[in-house]
Amino acid sequence: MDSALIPKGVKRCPMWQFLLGLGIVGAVLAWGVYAMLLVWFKGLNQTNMNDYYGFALWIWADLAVIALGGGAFFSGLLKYIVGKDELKNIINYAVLIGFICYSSALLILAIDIGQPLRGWFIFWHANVHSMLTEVAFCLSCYFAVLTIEYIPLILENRQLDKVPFFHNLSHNMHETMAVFAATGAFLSFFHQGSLGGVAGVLFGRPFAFREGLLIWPWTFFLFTWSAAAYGPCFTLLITWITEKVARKKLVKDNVIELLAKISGWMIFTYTIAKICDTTRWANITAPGLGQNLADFYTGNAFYGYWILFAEIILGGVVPAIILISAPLRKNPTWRVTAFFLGVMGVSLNRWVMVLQVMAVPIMPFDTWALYYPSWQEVATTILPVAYGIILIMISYRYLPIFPQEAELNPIQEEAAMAVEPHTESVPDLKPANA
Amino acid sequence: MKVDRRSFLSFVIGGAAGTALSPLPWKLMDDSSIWSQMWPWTPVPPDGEVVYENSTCSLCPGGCGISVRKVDNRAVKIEGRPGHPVNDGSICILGLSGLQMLYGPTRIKSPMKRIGERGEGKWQKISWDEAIAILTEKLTDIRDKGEAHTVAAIAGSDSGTVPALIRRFMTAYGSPNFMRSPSQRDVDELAVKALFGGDGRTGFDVENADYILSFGSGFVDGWGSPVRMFKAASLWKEKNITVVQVEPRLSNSAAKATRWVPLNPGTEADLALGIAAVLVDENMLDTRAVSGLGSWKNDLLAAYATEKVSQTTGVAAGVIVDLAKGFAGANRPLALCGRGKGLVSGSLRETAAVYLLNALSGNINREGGMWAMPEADYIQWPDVATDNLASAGLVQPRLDGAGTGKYADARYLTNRLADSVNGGGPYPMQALLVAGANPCHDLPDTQRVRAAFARIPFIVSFSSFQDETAAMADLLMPDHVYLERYEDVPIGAGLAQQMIGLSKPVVSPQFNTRHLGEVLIATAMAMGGSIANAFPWDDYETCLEETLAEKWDSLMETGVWVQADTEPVADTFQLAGMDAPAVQAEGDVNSFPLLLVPYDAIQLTSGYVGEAPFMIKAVADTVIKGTDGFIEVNPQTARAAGLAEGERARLTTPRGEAQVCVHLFEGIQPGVLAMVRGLGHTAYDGHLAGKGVNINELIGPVEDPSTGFDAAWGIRAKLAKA
Amino acid sequence: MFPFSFEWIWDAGHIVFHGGLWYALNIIGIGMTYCVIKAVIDSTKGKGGHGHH
Amino acid sequence: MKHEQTHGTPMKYGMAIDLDKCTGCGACMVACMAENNIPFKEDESEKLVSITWMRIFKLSNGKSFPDLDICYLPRPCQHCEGHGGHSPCVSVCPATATDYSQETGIVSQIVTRCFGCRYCMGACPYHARYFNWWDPVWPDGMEKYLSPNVSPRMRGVVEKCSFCYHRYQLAKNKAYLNGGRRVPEEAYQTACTQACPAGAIVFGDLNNPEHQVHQIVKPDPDNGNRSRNDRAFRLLERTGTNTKVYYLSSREWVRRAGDNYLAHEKTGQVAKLHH
Repeated sequence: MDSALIPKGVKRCPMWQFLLGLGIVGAVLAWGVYAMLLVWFKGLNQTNMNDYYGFALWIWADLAVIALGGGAFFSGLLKYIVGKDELKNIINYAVLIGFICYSSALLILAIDIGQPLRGWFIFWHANVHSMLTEVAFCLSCYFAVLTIEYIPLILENRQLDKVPFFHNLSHNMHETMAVFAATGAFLSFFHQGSLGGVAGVLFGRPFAFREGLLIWPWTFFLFTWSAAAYGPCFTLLITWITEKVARKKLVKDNVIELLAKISGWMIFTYTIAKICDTTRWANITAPGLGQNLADFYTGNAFYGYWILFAEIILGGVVPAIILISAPLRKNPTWRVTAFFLGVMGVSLNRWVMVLQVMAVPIMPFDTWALYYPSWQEVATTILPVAYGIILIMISYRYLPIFPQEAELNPIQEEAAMAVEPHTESVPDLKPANA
Repeated sequence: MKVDRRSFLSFVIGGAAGTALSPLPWKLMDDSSIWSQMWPWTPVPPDGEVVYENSTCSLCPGGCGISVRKVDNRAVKIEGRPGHPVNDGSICILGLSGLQMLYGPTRIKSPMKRIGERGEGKWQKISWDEAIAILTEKLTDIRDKGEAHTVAAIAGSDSGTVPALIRRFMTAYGSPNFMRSPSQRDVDELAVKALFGGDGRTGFDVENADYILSFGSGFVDGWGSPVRMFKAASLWKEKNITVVQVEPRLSNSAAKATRWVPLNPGTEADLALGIAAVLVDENMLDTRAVSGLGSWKNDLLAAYATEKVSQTTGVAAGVIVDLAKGFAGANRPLALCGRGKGLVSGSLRETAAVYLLNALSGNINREGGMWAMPEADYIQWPDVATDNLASAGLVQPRLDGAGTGKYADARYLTNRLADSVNGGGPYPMQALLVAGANPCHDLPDTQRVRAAFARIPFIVSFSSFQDETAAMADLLMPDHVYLERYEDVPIGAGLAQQMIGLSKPVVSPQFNTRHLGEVLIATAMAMGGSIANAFPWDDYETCLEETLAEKWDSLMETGVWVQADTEPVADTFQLAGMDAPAVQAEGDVNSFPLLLVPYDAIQLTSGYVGEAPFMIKAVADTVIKGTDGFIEVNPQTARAAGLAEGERARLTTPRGEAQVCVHLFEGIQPGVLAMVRGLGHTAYDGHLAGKGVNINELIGPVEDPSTGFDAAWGIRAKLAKA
Repeated sequence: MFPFSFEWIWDAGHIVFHGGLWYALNIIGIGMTYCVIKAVIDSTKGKGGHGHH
Repeated sequence: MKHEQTHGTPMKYGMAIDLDKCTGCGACMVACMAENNIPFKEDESEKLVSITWMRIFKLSNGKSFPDLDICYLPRPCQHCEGHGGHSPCVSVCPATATDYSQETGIVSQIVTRCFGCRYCMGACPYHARYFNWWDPVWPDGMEKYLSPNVSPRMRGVVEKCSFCYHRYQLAKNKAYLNGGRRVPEEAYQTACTQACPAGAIVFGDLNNPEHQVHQIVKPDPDNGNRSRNDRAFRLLERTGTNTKVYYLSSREWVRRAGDNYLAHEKTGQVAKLHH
């Protein structure tokens, strides 16, 4: 039915299967959209946020998707600037995941602010001292870069590519991609860092506050670093999931292992830096403000020392060791475990830097404030996930995302020709594979 | 024209680019942000000429001067009036909330008659003429049957021209049953009569005292004239004088005191007499003003030996001696009594014992001491010439029994009203007029009060608000609120001076309400005869102006009139009232192992008006959360009952039971529970109704055998997991 | 964002921040303009389309 | 943090709140609500979504009966100066909707420019900032008492105590009309100060030695504006927020409750201020 749009040399699931999958995810999306409209029309009273939790689930989701989307800028940096050419086989997918992550982040921000119609004041009346201003500018600019990186991929669709202008545009954009990638890396460095700075500059909150370099607190650098380290983990994890769903190999192991190894070393160095930072904070910064670790990790029902362990050891040291060690890295089970732990670790870090910051009492006579999200918050947070899946489904079906797919999954031309009309009438009992 | 794919795409892309580059999106973006800055549903208060109007607040007996800021004809803010002798520019939380009452949706906006079942809330708006006609007809009917005495009236106060008009109306009509909401004023007046031999009240020169011994008086919880007391408490801090607060619970007053002496609830009189005994024993007294002490000394020493008092009160013997020495050692010591805000009539024994301490320290009618103030006497109206029907009614006994037999000394025993109506009285009540009072919420044992109200065939409420009593009425004749009317406000409330404040209409009446004074005059006119003759004024304002006579001009100008020199009731203190038995808490210790005591909070009103939304907003979440009301429990007691902070529990007393939430509080003795007074409204709107528990549902009046007054300070209780 | 906004001041913070911002914006803008113009020129020259690379 | 045109020495409005006198009665809270058109809902017992520019905290010494002691602490916006006007909230607001005035030392909040990101709320350790989670709705008729001096805020923006800035503007206009250059002490007082029945709040210019607040606080500019009064302390002084609301208490446990201390540290003895 849509075979004319499907890239040459690859096989895709039948249309009905595709639509069924789209329908299921679309239902989740609709639920999220309903919650989003509730929030927009009725206001933020639809959430469980309060005056102690001005930042909550959404900001965590924002920070987390931006960290996880860091795979795009970092693989771009590695491919276009450092010159790791093998990565061209995964860069498309990294860009797509990045695009999804960043567009999701912008959408969540648009839901999160109390006056979305005035959201553009952040640009118009920019306060250059605010980390959030820096985030907003760099985020939007980098989103533009990601769009620029994603456009050629769209233009490579079999039909669009037939249009000479689109073909040339795509070609030219590929040619200049290094410039965009460099700009993207520059912008990413700042907005990832600024997101770290968001918590680090809160000098009224000893739990979040960090000293630093010039105007940037240490969290600035830690966030950039961790995004570069864990972003590829997420790209690889999603690639692995896609392969499982598509039931075929899409990227060659050497590419996966290269990126996994780089990610491993990045996580390793990041974790050392994070341990240094935590040690300094626990022994110098916080005590200088009259607080110690017990003030932050005891006296409440949820936040205990376990969270430090889970973030730094389980989410840092363990995946770093797995990915650095060649035998473990080459073992798919271990490797995927490491990806999963890494993603968990960085997400937990973002959680701590948003939610725990809000939870810890600061004035000695204040109390811990715990929070759980409302269904509207949960739905609007799942909304981007559904949107991401849909975008991946469509992109995978119609765009040549994985350059190695055809080579890894050769199909006989005649068989394909014979099968295609057939599948339209006979129900395929196999599960959906796209 | 053939549209091919290429030209279509060009059209779409070109169109999008063109729109984006045109000013349109930018203009829309800007417009939407401007629109979001002035949403039509967010009110924009109109500007106008600003003026300040001076008046007097009568929301509590405090009598503060207020200055109301107006923008054109809207009152926008109430502030304290600078230079006023009571509050000098300061104001309390209740006074500040007045405009929410003035403009609030729970005002009764017109006279109304009941058309549904009683309490059902179905009303029909009627005209004032019709309302007065209904009232006149009903009252005439009863009177013509020779049953004028079966009509009763309850007012919030008995001083000032409006209560005097009600009383005069009752007299001319022929009923002895004028009543006043109970308060510590009851026992205070009785004590002044018993101890000083004349009619009056006490006044306390708190500003000039240099040692304060307070027996549970909430000097920063709304006792006396609240703002004046707040100021005094700060003055005490500045002068660094010793303030001792004796009470079972760490109230805000206890926390402000230099020293908090917790004692067993209800044993204040014992402690006061124990201290008196130490003073006598150690001869640390000034007996000049006390008569009859000689023979009584030995009885006192025998009955109140320090060790014994220590056992009764739970206060260490050393502390009792300490307090006695501190009190005697000060130049101008002053002892205060009346628990919390003084909302309960109280025990004569306790009051007399505390006043005795003042007498023994020689501070009667002295600077920094306790004054026996005479009653204000500016209302000099000719006596009512009663006709036969009235005279016959007036000689009947009162429904509450006050003034006769064993209650000879009591003026009003409003606490006995419910029992009287429920069958214990000399005759049934046929009609009740209620003004400035909300007995269906404020009287103890509310269930019984409501049962009594259900039996009264005809009830008229003059309330400005849809309160619990108005809900039980048959006829609503809403009064103006204080910001809409003229009224004299005689200020008692523990002041050591005679003062009258003037309330002036700050804004014109917001609804179809009418001044109670006017309604009384109009009704009297309609009833005619001797009743009409008793009201020789054209309207209330004339009555007020004539009554205040030479004070009128200065009151109009300054808003307050202060009597230069007041002759005290008497200078000699006669011993009396202290041999009465102690008032015990109701209930059996075995079934009810705990004690429940009410406490007063300044964030809640002390009178008949319901709390404004602002006040409820200032109440802590450990007092009300959602609609749950809290009780304070010592953690030890809570642990024994298996209860944790915030947990729901069932609180049972001999009078009732309620679901409450537990708030752990180390400021209360184990075994004692405390609950704030004033919550649990069933009337008013969602900003107030249903929040917390009305402690009056759990507590009943306990009669002081020597006076008949309600002297309940608590009730036995039990607490279990809900 | 622009010097005519009333909160704008000519201090180091504004210059560095907005300098960086406008620099990045310009690169993106110029880069894209270049790509589009070149694509238009290439297309008029008859390059691109089916099978070409 | 824009430097405005100022005549003469800049003012630094601040407060001294005597906790020995404060009774926790709530008059300041309600005076503030009435003055500043603060909305209310049917249920205001959920304090984390209840707008109270002035809020009273109840402090306890943590002891058991009968040694328990309590103290109330009214908390308006502390109008932090931070370092050179970089108060925690001003420096984080992305849209310059809150600003530190070098002329008055007042931290402003421009609600029509705020787009509700709530970063400032996260930055403020005093929880002095409140978000309008709901549209403000006054019960029928009650909108009559709204003051034209302070616009009611729309849903979705952050608001906070302004030290009754509109009163400053009125007083300033009046002073200029009368030919004076400066606003006299008594001409500009906040609603809470004016209402407080205990007289616990003293408000004025901390820079002006003639003002009572200066005489009480005796700020030490060489030591981060710390007070030279032994009874005085500031909330979380160690974080370097450099607040302009000073508290006074004769009780050490109260002064210690105003800041975080490690077990061995002495109350008020931590010399080094952060930043």
